[in-house]
Amino acid sequence: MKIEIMNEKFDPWKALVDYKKNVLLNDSSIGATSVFVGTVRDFNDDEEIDSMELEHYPGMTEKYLEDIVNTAIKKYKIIDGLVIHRVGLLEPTDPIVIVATWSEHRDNAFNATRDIMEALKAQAPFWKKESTENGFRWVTPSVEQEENTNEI
Amino acid sequence: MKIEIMNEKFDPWKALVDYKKNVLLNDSSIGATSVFVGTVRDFNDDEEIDSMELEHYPGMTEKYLEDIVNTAIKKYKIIDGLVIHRVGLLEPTDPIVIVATWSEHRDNAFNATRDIMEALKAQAPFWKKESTENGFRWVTPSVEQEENTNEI
Amino acid sequence: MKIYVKYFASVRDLMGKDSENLKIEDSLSANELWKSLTVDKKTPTRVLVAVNHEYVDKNFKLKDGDEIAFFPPVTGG
Amino acid sequence: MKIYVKYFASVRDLMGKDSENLKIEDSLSANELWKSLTVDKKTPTRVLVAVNHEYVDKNFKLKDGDEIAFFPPVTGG
Repeated sequence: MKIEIMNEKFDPWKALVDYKKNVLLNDSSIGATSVFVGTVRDFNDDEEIDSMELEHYPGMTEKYLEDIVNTAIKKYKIIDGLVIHRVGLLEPTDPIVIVATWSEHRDNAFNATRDIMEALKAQAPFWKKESTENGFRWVTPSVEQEENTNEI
Repeated sequence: MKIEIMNEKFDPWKALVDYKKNVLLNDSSIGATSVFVGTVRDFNDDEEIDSMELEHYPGMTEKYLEDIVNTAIKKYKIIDGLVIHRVGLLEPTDPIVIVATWSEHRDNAFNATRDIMEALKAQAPFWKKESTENGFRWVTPSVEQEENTNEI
Repeated sequence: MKIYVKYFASVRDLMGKDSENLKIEDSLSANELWKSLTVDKKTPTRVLVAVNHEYVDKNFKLKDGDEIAFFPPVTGG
Repeated sequence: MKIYVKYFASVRDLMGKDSENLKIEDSLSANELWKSLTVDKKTPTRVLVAVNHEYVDKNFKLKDGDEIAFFPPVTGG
């Protein structure tokens, strides 16, 4: 498993291919690879985005990402999983996150990658601040997230 | 959109990155990329697989793949989609298929890539013949596929 | 009328050929053609049929110039 | 007892600092601490709380040496 928080712009496909080549080698039990990559769009809520600042809670973020991937590995008999997430200053078209899972059968990889993304968005402590022509604004979640979180 | 049947071994990640770079360019409306890659495993139904022969119905296969991707594009507001599928002689760890979709939001890309894979497996005329130590055997589908097909 | 018949995968093995040109009587159905072609064979339980690159119902009536294909359930991906 | 308090994102903006060491009375709850820290502020409607890198309920009782963090709903991915 690989969990990484990146401060610099990264190439998600290169990271994926390198991890597969160097860690998973030619594991011939793998039948399915499911990958999701999120990138910065230039529009959000009808406002043009110039750039975005992503912050996280060092320590807690890594812990939750590891727990999230381990949960998916157990639930779906996943062979291995990878999550890389950017922090810092991002521009439109920059990669934000890659989630990849490898499994014997396609259902498991599809479900694991999706579960990891949903759990990451609901639980992992990251926060986005968008820069628009009207200044900065903290992004608020589009969907209410009550699970595993506790509000004051 | 790109639909391709490959007779030779191919690198799905290179094909993906090349297509994104040369065709989609730096489309900054893309927020989500969902990719599935299927590879040949060395075991199926408890038998060791030495190699696999994949055949298709030239003309009909391409037509169905195009229809399947177009259906997903319309249903999920997909920006673009890519399917590459191997035919010929394959060995364990060889890529069989890559499906990729690009969209603004993650739900759409996840759903589109999954729908395309399920429809491809149910409808696209490909057939696998596995070579094991006991000789050749035609693969039969693990799940009954009644949709859009008509049996005699 | 003339039609062109294709066989794939295990159906090709069964028929011992991958294609043939046939002259048939007018408005034969796909199923009737299949029965006549396999009258002396032990046929598999599941066979799919496509005409001009489209899946069709077994009662589909053939027309002159049609390309009809018989094959087992598909196993791509 | 001593605790370490962290603030993130819009909550850091609200508090005007990213962290502080505090001495508090024994067995204060997360919610009681938050109320005492923001008594003179207009607080956002949704604030999450984590103690030692785990989400906790607002009634969680703090212990000596705890690291407690307050932050808005997360927006990664």
